[in-house]
Amino acid sequence: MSHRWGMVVDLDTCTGCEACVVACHAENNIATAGPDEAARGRAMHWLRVERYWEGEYPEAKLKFRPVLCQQCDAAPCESVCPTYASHHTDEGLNAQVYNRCIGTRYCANACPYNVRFFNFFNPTWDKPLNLQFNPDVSVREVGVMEKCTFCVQRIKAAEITADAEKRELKDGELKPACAQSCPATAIVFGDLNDPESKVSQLYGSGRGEKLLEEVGAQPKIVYLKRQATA
Amino acid sequence: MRAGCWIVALGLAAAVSACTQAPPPADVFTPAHSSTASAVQDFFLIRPAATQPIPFPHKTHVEKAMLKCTETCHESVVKGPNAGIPSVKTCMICHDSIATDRPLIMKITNDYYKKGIDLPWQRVYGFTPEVHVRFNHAPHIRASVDCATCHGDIAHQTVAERNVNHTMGFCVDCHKAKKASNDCLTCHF
Amino acid sequence: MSMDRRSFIKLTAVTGGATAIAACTTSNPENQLIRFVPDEDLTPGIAEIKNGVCPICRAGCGTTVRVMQGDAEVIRNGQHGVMTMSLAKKLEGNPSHPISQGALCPRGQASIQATYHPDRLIQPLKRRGARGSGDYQPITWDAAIAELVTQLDNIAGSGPQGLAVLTRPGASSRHDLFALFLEKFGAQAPIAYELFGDDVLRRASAISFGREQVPTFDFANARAVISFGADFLGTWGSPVSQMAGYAKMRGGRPGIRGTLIQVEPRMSLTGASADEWVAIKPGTEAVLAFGLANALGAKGLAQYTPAEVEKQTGVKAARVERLAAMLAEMKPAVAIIAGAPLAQVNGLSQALAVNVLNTTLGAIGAPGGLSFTPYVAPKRGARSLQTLASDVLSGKGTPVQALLIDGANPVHSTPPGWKVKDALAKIPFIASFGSFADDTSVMADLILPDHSALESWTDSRPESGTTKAIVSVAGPAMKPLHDTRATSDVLLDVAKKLKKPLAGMPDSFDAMLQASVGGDEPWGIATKQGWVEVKSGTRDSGLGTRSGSPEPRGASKPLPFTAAFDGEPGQYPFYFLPFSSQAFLDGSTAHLPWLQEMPDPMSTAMWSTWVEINPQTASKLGIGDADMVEIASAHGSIHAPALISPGIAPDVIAMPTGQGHETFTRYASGRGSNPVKVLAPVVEPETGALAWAATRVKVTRIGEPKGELIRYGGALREFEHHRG
Amino acid sequence: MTAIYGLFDRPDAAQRAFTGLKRAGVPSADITVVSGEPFEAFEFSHRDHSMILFRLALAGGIIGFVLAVLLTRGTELAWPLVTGGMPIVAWWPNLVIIFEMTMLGAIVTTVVSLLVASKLPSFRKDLYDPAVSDGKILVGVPLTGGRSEESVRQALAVGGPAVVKTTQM
Amino acid sequence: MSDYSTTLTNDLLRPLIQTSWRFWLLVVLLLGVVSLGIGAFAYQVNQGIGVWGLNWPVFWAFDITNFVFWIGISHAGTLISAILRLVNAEWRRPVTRCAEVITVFALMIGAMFPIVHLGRPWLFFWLMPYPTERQIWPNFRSPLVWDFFAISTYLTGSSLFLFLPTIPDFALVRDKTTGWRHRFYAILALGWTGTTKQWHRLESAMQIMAIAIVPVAVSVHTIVSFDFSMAPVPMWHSTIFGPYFVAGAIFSGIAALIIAMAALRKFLHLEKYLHPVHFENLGKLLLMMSLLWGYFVFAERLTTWYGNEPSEMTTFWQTQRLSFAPLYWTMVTVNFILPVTILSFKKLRTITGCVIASFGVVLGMWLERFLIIVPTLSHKYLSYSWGSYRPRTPEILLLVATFGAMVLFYVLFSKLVPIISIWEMKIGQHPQLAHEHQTADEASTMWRTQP
Repeated sequence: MSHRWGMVVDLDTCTGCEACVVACHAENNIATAGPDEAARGRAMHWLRVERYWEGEYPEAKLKFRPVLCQQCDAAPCESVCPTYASHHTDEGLNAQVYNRCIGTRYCANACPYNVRFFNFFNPTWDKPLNLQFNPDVSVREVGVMEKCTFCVQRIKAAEITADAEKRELKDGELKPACAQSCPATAIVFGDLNDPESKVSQLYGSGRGEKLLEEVGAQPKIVYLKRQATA
Repeated sequence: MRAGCWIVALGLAAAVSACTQAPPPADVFTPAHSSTASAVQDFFLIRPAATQPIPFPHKTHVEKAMLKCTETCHESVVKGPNAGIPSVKTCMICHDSIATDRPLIMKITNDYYKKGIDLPWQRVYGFTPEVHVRFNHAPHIRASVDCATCHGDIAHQTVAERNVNHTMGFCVDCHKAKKASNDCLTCHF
Repeated sequence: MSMDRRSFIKLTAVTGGATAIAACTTSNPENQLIRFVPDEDLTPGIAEIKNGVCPICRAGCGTTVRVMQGDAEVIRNGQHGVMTMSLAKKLEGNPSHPISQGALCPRGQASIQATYHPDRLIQPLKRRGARGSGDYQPITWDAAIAELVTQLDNIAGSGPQGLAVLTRPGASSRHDLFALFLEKFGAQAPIAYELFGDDVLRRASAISFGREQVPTFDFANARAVISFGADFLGTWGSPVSQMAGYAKMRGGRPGIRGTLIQVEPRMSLTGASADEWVAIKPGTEAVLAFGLANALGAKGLAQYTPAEVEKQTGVKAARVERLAAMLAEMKPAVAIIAGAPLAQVNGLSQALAVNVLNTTLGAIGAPGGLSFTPYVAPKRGARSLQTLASDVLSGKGTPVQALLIDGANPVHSTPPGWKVKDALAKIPFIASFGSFADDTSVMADLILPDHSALESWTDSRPESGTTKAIVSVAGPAMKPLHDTRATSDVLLDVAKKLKKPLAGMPDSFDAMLQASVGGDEPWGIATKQGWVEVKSGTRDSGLGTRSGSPEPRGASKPLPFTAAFDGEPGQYPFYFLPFSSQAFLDGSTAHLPWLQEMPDPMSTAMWSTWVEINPQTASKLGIGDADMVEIASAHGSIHAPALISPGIAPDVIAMPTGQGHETFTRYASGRGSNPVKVLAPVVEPETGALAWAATRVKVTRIGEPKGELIRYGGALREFEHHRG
Repeated sequence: MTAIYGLFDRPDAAQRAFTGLKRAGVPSADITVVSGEPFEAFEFSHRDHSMILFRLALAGGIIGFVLAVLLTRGTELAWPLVTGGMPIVAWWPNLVIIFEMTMLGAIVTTVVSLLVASKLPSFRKDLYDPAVSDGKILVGVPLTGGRSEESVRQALAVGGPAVVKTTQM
Repeated sequence: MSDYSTTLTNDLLRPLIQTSWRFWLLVVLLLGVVSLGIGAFAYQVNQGIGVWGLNWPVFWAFDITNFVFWIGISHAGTLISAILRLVNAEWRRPVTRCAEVITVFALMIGAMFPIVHLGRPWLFFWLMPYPTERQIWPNFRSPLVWDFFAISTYLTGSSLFLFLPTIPDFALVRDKTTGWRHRFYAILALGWTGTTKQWHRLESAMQIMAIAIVPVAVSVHTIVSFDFSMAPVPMWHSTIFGPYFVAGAIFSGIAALIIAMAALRKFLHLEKYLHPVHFENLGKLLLMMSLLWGYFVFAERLTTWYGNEPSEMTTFWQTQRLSFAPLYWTMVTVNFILPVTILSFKKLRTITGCVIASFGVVLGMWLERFLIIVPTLSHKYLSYSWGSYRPRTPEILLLVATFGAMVLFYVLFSKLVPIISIWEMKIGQHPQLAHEHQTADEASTMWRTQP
């Protein structure tokens, strides 16, 4: 059975602690821009926790929303890419093929969620920080786009293992770094083609809403609304 | 022909900075090329041939010693992504008793093993970083792809040479033939 | 017909340019260094999962370490070369661990960078230049240890009381070893200092429940939680286990969703997740607690009527009643107090008041309430850091001849009034075991750098966050990268080498660890799963004899019930509220680049500090967004960019701790400013803990934004319809 | 082979010479008229009216169209990759390419056929005189088919006063 | 030969033969400017485009603005001259060539930017369809690939459209010159003699080209507008963009043409051929386009405002009232208020007047493209991800260099090629035909009436 990877984020339990943000950096060899470049707006966070204030003191409220690549089924970033560097896989992933990317940045402009990031320079790491690199993930160079991959390296590894053991993937056996790190287990990842999977169950639950659904990109991440006081 | 002009322009722009551009500082890791010249070399797929510390005779080990590639020296090839190049320790498993009188073996033993220094083997195959290929040997072995398919007849060569040119076309054709996935994410991520 | 890239380029007639460059030959950078024979047998590309213990805070989370083969540049017997070795790649929460439960907080995730930090101290150093200059010369370990031994021998002669040890609070065999060493040496127990210590809370638990310990809260089964300033989802206590509990409280039980009420004058990360955020006048939390307890029917608190509460706290009487009603209806409910409310001169009274509320709620030892983790508390000395400093400066008592610093950084995290730096300057000999040169360890004469947590045996005895008595234990996940040595081994070595060797020291550190978990069988479990439940030598989880009551008992002198703030209200109109930064805590993780670049959840600030100001206040003072402001108290002043936030009371000025290090690696040195530097040296009288929230300040705009505040996020609110 | 030509100041003079030559029995195909600017008004220039270029352009357009269809559809099927949830062969976007290549086909064929039709580029010696660039109009005939120089000179004289030259070509 | 033709020939050949030191000075200066741009590009290739002011989320700014702007300018020549040829407007004769030249060079400059703006410019050829061992082709769904095809077609077309009618003039120059010039122009003339047959083929070819080039020109700027309107992004995803861009392109094109003609008239002393009436006519055309542009802007803005779609309104107010308002209202002034006021009055519709208006329009149209790109990108949907943009030296140098390059190309061209089509001017002197086919005698009599 072919997979269709999806994610559910529970905004009611997300505390905005940003464990997922750091976990993502650690897993995916994401470069640290440094203060100067960060000040120019070139910090790269494949996963960001958006915070929005509501109301005024003393009734002020704050809401968090982790935003990462929504792995859209009708992804605007894909059709505008002249080289197929951004395209859709049969497992529903929105692929970013670094070696095929020539850096038009068109995909980033077309993306309604601004979840794509560009290597304006060759990234640098002060040695020996580079020894922490995840060898299963490319280190991107100057001029290429990058973005959340749903930790495709973990997906591939899990599939290869399951294949070697001649079995199907089990639900929850495979988690992207963000989901794995979340102390409030607010991020659930899984196979939407498997009706039994936790993610499919939550997908169905009434609380779900998709981000900027009106844009029509058919995002694959469902956000469970924040609940009111019981 | 705009294309041509532009490459020339780029080429010259590069040429200007080729010898001038300072290599990145040693205490910093970066995917950047050490110099524009090396960048251009990679661009034109020019790769220096590997130079090995000693002329390792694959032939002898396979034919005379009857060693199996995937069992003795490259055993991790069946487990995971990398075939792995054996360290001098692996050599000494046999060679602290076998053929110890040969000059090369003595060289390995005295100049390397005893000094705690490993043999600086150079990779013969392998991809440049900018092609972003995440190749995994194990599944290919499980799909019973013969080593020779991609590495040529190394078993009967002395020093390993790049017999097969691992272009993308080479991979894609085989994947098509074997009905393996041709999705970009199969190899590039 | 098909062509590869090369022939295509030829086709487009570039050969001119190409050859021009090909003329410039390049050397193949590969294999210029010699390779050492690896001393481990590794499978390339295959990950191995090992256990670890998170070194960042006292929570003692169990971690798993993803280890893979890699090529590291190392120095082996003076030779620089490449070595194929196993390297830690990623930290995760240990799924079997009762506290981390498979997850990890951002600081824990980032702690791996400490191992690979470019500014790690990679060999023993001896001071060459003046103290604080950071001018050191490398020496061998033999020389370093010899130096330490001679110094200690001198003291042993003149008076062993002259040796002092400064550590961070915590319960682990490492702490025990230091304590043991001092005990055998004949000196006082180690001094543990931490800016955001919980001594007041412990004392309150001791007084009310007979347990000098931080309570463990059963959020998972609570229906209502009222938190007085406790940032338990962010930085306080055992965040990971508390977040796990919180998640269950919210969504773990079908049909039931627990409510969180957060009482604090500045919205913390926890406040952001709260259903009700109650802004309260700083230092009056106790009044609200008593008010609620009274409304819930506690005896002897009749004077705390809602009206009275409103008068003192600024929380509307109606709201007090509503909150009380909620707590009464939503059982089980629990109250929790920590952080700023306890960092007041009346901190202990406030904690006791909340204990009363908890008693009234029937939350003591009940499911959905609070209990105590069975655990062995580390030995605590009578002497506090403050007294040490004043003694050194005034020459009172036995003069401190030598100071050993293990991880603590008081120069950065003590108020100027304590004069810790001056005191250190007067101590004849200081040795530091830290892996980094920080504000404090640059004062050291001798630095004996420790392995990183991933390179050494580590353990931790969590004080709270679980109902079981456990020890988290882990062996080294990887071989040392540098010429460092495990501090525990150094101590044991020194103990042997002393002129009068210390008797009764364990033979080795892992032997000591093994003993601490109680024998071989638990040790087997521990080394397998990364933690083990310990039976022997721990106090039970039951409560002491005393139960909470309005009149605090057991306090040596009468406690102040109302808060007092340092600084004339007229001259210093604002309460100053430093708060523990989500990225850096008190600053001990400011050297990790990932955390520097992690956008703060609330302000989205990266690589910077900021001052949170209420919009009305800002406009009154003519302060614009990101303008530079000066925060001045009677004890000092600092500059920082203003961040205008709706989540803070108009009479409160808040600022995150963690930045403003003078010395702390290339990433943190001289970055931002340190709020502790304006704090008054006020302490909670009973415990002597620093009352870091009891200072008043004045704020003045000093200039335009000059890029000091780097923010990741754009607009403050969603769907902003600017119409000019 | 020799040719003989006269240079006239005005197109009407040239026209008269042209008529004269025809009366002298020279087939109009043999008569070359060369001028520095086109003279649509005169009969001598009506000879060469033709729609051939238009037809060729159309053909070129069709070739471009076919190539475009083959290129787009062919390459899309050669390695089917989904983008933006669109079909593998997405006709509407392809139409853009098809249109451009059709036009390119038409334009290029036009130019090519122009050059071919008007024998350009040609660097062999044609019946020509630089005086044409001074506004003179050249009317000339090759001396073939037993045509006598005299008869031609007389015929050209009909055009009125003119410089008459013989040349080798 | 009539005196008119003689003076015409001499006047137009003079620039080709006589060269003053001022010319060389100008060329050197312009080369300096251009090399600045090339240097900036080399630096960018070496360092990465981080040397520009781009950031997250503003990934396009000056680069694509320049691209759209120059492609827009290119709509001056070929399109106008083709239309004027088709309607056979007599006054076109001195105008067409200097217009077509603008097209060719503006296109060359504009077409550089899709390459210059790449993160990895050395891989630009992946935009072209060519068989590779990778067995992968361009994605024909991408507007950038459409751009590649449209621009190459348009560039080929308009270059030939410029070249064909110059062949007879090359022949003329060939005969009028000696030495290296003679040999040089002999090659360019391709051995053109001017037989009646050649003239016929040339004219029908020009007619076909004129017919073909018009739809191509329209398609080119429509496709350029698709670069934006195909993205589901506030204020980009709009059906009006096609015509809006084409109109804007012609608008800026005419302005550029007027400036170029005024310069030629002054520096090459072509007062005899470029009369005030030409500027008058072009001025009217510019006025019309200005009104049309105003109409489009009005329509676009009003629709957005009524639609009141939150994400669009964000960008909308950014340009109307907030950070980008100063630029926006400058654009409206120089694109609409200024030209309309100047050009509506016959008194002001002088050469100077037209030139002033044109400069305004050129500036305004650059701003328009900038204001389409940056405010939208910096305020796209999720307000957490909003950003800002500030240009840095390299991209400013590039912008300046493009103008330098344009002038340089133009100067060199007018030095090598008669900037006014001589033979077409001569035809202009022919008496008008009564009707198409007539007998030799009729023609002759009519010709006899000529002075």
